[in-house]
Amino acid sequence: MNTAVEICGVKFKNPVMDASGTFGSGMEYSSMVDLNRLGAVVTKGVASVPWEGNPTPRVTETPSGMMNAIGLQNPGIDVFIKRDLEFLKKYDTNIIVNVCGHSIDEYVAVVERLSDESCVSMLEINVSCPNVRFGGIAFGTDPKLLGEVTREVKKHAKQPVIMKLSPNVTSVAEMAKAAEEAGADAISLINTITAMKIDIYRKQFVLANRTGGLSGPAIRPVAVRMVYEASHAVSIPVIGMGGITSGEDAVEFMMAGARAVAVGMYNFHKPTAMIDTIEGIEKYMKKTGIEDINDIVGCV
Amino acid sequence: MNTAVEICGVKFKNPVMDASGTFGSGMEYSSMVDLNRLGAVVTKGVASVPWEGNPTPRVTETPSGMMNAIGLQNPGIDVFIKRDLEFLKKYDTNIIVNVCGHSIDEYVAVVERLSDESCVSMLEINVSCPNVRFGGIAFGTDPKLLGEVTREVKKHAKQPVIMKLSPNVTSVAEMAKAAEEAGADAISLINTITAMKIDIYRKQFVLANRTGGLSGPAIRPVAVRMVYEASHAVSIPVIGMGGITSGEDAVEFMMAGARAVAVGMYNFHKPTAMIDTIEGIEKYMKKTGIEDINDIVGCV
Amino acid sequence: MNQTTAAVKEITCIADGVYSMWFRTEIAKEAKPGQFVMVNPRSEAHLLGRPISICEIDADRSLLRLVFRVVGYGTDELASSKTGDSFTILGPLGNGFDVSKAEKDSNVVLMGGGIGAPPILGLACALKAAGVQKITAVLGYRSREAGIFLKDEFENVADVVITTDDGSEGLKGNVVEALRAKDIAADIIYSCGPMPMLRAIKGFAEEKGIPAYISLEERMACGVGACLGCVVKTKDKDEHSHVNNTRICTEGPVFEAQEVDI
Amino acid sequence: MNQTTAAVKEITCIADGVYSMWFRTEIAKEAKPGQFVMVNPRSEAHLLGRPISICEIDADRSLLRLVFRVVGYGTDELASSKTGDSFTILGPLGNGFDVSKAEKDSNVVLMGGGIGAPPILGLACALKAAGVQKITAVLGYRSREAGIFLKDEFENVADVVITTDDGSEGLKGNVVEALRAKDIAADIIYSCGPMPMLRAIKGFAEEKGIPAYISLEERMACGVGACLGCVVKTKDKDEHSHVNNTRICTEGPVFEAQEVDI
Ligand SMILES: Cc1cc2nc3c(=O)[nH]c(=O)nc-3n(C[C@H](O)[C@H](O)[C@H](O)COP(=O)(O)OP(=O)(O)OC[C@H]3O[C@@H](n4cnc5c(N)ncnc54)[C@H](O)[C@@H]3O)c2cc1C
Ligand SMILES: Cc1cc2nc3c(=O)[nH]c(=O)nc-3n(C[C@H](O)[C@H](O)[C@H](O)COP(=O)(O)OP(=O)(O)OC[C@H]3O[C@@H](n4cnc5c(N)ncnc54)[C@H](O)[C@@H]3O)c2cc1C
Ligand SMILES: Cc1cc2nc3c(=O)[nH]c(=O)nc-3n(C[C@H](O)[C@H](O)[C@H](O)COP(=O)(O)O)c2cc1C
Ligand SMILES: Cc1cc2nc3c(=O)[nH]c(=O)nc-3n(C[C@H](O)[C@H](O)[C@H](O)COP(=O)(O)O)c2cc1C
Ligand code: FES
Ligand code: FES
Repeated sequence: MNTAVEICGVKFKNPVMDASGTFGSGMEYSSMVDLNRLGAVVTKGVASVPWEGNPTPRVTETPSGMMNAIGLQNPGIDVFIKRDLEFLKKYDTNIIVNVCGHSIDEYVAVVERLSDESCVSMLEINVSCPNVRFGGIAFGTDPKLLGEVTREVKKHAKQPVIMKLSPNVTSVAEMAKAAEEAGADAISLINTITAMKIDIYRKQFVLANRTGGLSGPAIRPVAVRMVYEASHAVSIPVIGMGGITSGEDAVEFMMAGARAVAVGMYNFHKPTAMIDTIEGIEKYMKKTGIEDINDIVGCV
Repeated sequence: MNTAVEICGVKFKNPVMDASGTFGSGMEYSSMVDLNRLGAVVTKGVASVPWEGNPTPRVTETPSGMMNAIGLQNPGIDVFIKRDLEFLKKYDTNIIVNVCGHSIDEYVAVVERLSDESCVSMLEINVSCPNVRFGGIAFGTDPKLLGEVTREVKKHAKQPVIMKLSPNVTSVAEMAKAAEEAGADAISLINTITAMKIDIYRKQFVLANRTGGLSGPAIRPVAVRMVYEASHAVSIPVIGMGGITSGEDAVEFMMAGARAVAVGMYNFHKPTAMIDTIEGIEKYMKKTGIEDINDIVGCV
Repeated sequence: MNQTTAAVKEITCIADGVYSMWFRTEIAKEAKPGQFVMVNPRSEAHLLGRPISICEIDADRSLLRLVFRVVGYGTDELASSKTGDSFTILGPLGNGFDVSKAEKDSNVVLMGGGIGAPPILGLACALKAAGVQKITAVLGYRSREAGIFLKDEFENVADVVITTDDGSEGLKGNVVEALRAKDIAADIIYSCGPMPMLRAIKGFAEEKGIPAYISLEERMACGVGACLGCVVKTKDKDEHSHVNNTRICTEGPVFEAQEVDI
Repeated sequence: MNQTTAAVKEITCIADGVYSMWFRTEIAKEAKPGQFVMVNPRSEAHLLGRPISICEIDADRSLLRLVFRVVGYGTDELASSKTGDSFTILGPLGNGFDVSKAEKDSNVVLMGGGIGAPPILGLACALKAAGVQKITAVLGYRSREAGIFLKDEFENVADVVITTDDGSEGLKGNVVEALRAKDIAADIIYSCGPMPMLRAIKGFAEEKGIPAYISLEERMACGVGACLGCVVKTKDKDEHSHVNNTRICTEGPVFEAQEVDI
């Protein structure tokens, strides 16, 4: 039985990773989750300098999901390389660094700093964070801007580049094509859907940022649809995410066209969610007699 | 305590109605729900001629929500006027007719047939059904087309016109403005979010139509955000919907900017959901000392 | 028709993955065989009611019997409930079987396939109560091992013929084969079961020129005719929809086989 | 730190809307006062764990006591559970109170406001066990009618001063007012309670030049430091985040009052 997949020449022992921002840099969960078992660890978004993020409250629960407006708080690329990469290097898994910025230059600065870090397997460019003004969402909702940032990042990147797409668009297929045409090596989706919750007794927004990104099982059907649309619009590999909780959910995304999948907010509900997902995929394969997981990619 | 609201000169005894397509023409639920208590009955989309709709399966459950791809099956405007309007006329409530079409001419044909029906308080133009090719979604995702259909409908409509917007767009504010500029009297949102579910054991789409529209509590935070954005972009009244289950949810939409609200798929879960919502709003007003429900509209 | 809270009076496992449940609910007073109820899961993440046919009705004591197979979340939750637990139930729904179509001296054949047998039991009781003399129930199951449920109850009110897919009990094969093999006289058929079986019965009834009433299934959202989720294609234009589609939850779930395009 | 299934051993209502619950779980073996657990609601529609402080620890018998007020869905679900029900719990989380900051002969003042009292009880027990002689617990409640919970347990291990908002029991006013009014000697303060109270304590401690350890709350998603949802502003740059924000779930929930910007 083969669960290994390959994306842009990078080998993954299985198609399961965390969704950026829901697993820190792996450190926080490493006492409960054996990082060696994961296809990859995708790190929390990192910028060229430390970011404070948004005021609190930053998170809230919603029906079968949650909203967040962290605002990409991060310690900056220097600390990240010294501490987080140093920590992750010890594990036998791929490292995918999620990159954020307020401008093309800021993205490029991070990408350049990482070019000598051979332990980094891939870069994921977050052009879709709905919680930071000028923090990506503009790049993620305008195909032209998306093309520009992709081209610039590609010029400086040593590692394969994944462009992470926003669901807050009329046509995700168009965005996927724009990324592919500009040279992206892969795409990942979906980031969170912009949402709002109001505390009717205090007559104010629940999140300090007013809006936040919706994630979790609630959005899974939207994510599956977008992964299907995007993967049918491009020929570069697609990493799918949005509400994955189990091996069965992961298989659903792969059948829709994803070559690999990421588990996001469900890690909070169940720290072993990724291990369960890996084992669930294997169980599904055994039950249905599938020899190679690659056979189900895009099979519907 | 005042729960009455006024939209385009039409008086509603309270701001609660059903979301089109989730309550038939009221007839089916009338043994369990006193239609006289509702602010309005919004009818299932009706076209100029009978529509067959999509093949089955047409509905499926999702986490805290459901997907549907009914495909706007309807008996056509002639039967509708003879049977459904005749039935609804007897009740002391507003009648809002939801109109669908494949082309501007088809919308106009229905609107014209209704121009003599004085019992119809308002028209709601569904330009956002994701389940019918050329059945509205194109009109609902392109501001220019939306403007065109709005202008044509307005030319022929005797009743105030509500344009029902799609959430499957990059900027719902832009769509709301397009509708307003073209003469819409009000807007309603959100229609369902395009989604997909795959049966991994049968390796096929769960819905015969492949995609379907996601609705229910799962999407409520997205709906609240869009109602907020739309109502801050225009000065015409907004009717809000998407996952409403209770008076508290209704109040949330009104605080986001909706002048009235509609209960959709939750009617299926609980036929008395609208009555609960009306009573819940009154309870909230009592508890918080609000005298006039209009005071909370857009208050955050 | 009403949505009420119903308390579990008794729950038993009667075959592999098949449960029998008695609910105390006023819905029993209105219900008739072949109608169904929508049972809401208790989890807030699962919002659609689960359509389950009414198996037996004890109107006097306000009791309804449901018999179901565990296939997913909702039926699993139902199966793991205990006496005293309560569920929100909407019903009775649908048209039900029309007992009056059977003359007292007709040869009435009831055909139930697997989890299609339960609604047929309620019908058998009602036919018997209506004075119908000759009732034959042909019941198809997977295998003896998987469980031959409701047999005893059927034997109280009908002549029973059992078939299994593997021949481990009764005749080997499907119910229509049994009908032919045993040359059972049939003036009218009532049936519920999987689609291939219903198609075979439709063919059989057409061939013999007898009426066959079949109970259909489809994914449902409202259960009351409002959402148009549960339609089946029809031979003629449907009176309500004005297209060749009719609502299973309202005009059905029981149809005369020749009227529907299955 | 681990996520495990914990069974309810005992649940009692100890004041208006306030419940005390003993859970059987191995987490008790590692836990210390001031730490907390994340209790997952059982409904699939509610996916975030609810942070609840550890009130008492019986490591030998693997028992943890949680005391909580019903304010919304999760606490309501917890409150309506029964002995034997099981919940998924993640813990122990956070730093907890550092008992070693208190000398044996220090005048230790514990201040608990309302539902902030429970974690302080566990601390009082631990201080007592560590040989601290002079422990005064100043506990603030709404009113006698709403309930003065945990008073007896505190009296076993500390001198207790009660205050109520309405003066219906003990002193009228807040806990800091009581501290001043009674002129209670304080070399060190540990506290948990609503934000206005913690701010007053921070001011008091600064004025007196004594250390005050306060336990903070914020909305949490992960509870383990991964999501950065639960931060509080800090005076200095935080060592982990490299900005003036620190994680309450990991670097806290207990902070020296002067370090945080509340
Ligand atoms: C009129 C009618 C009467 C029925 N009577 C019985 C009965 O007496 N005993 C019995 O065991 N089963 C009966 N069924 C089938 C029963 O409704 C499904 O097995 C049940 O809904 C499955 O729910 P689940 O949550 O366990 O499965 P899941 O797969 O988790 O359900 C997911 C969704 O699909 C729907 N669904 C899944 N299977 C079916 C199906 N076969 N038909 C309709 N909806 C389905 C569910 O209602 C739910 O909305 C009947 C169906 C209909 C339409
Ligand atoms: C470290 C820590 C320790 C705590 N210890 C206790 C305790 O010992 N006893 C006690 O009664 N309460 C305690 N709380 C508060 C408790 O977490 C909330 O009352 C509880 O989460 C409310 O959940 P709910 O589902 O009932 O309310 P809902 O309003 O339905 O919850 C909705 C969401 O908001 C979150 N939330 C709501 N209020 C709070 C709050 N005050 N703090 C953090 N999250 C909140 C919930 O966790 C949930 O994610 C503590 C909070 C923290 C952060
Ligand atoms: C708390 C939180 C923080 C996140 N931070 C990031 C981030 O830094 N960069 C990024 O690209 N996506 C971020 N995301 C988005 C997730 O990676 C993922 O795309 C999204 O949550 C959908 O997956 P899910 O539904 O499984 O959570 C974050 C999501 C959450 C919930
Ligand atoms: C079964 C079903 C049928 C629907 N049919 C229509 C329709 O005919 N016309 C229309 O404008 N919207 C239709 N809608 C969309 C709803 O009116 C509403 O916009 C949407 O479901 C969001 O509300 P909810 O989350 O409360 O269900 C339909 C929705 C459902 C679930
Ligand atoms: S289930 Fe809604 S019409 Fe039948
Ligand atoms: S709750 Fe996630 S970092 Fe504290």
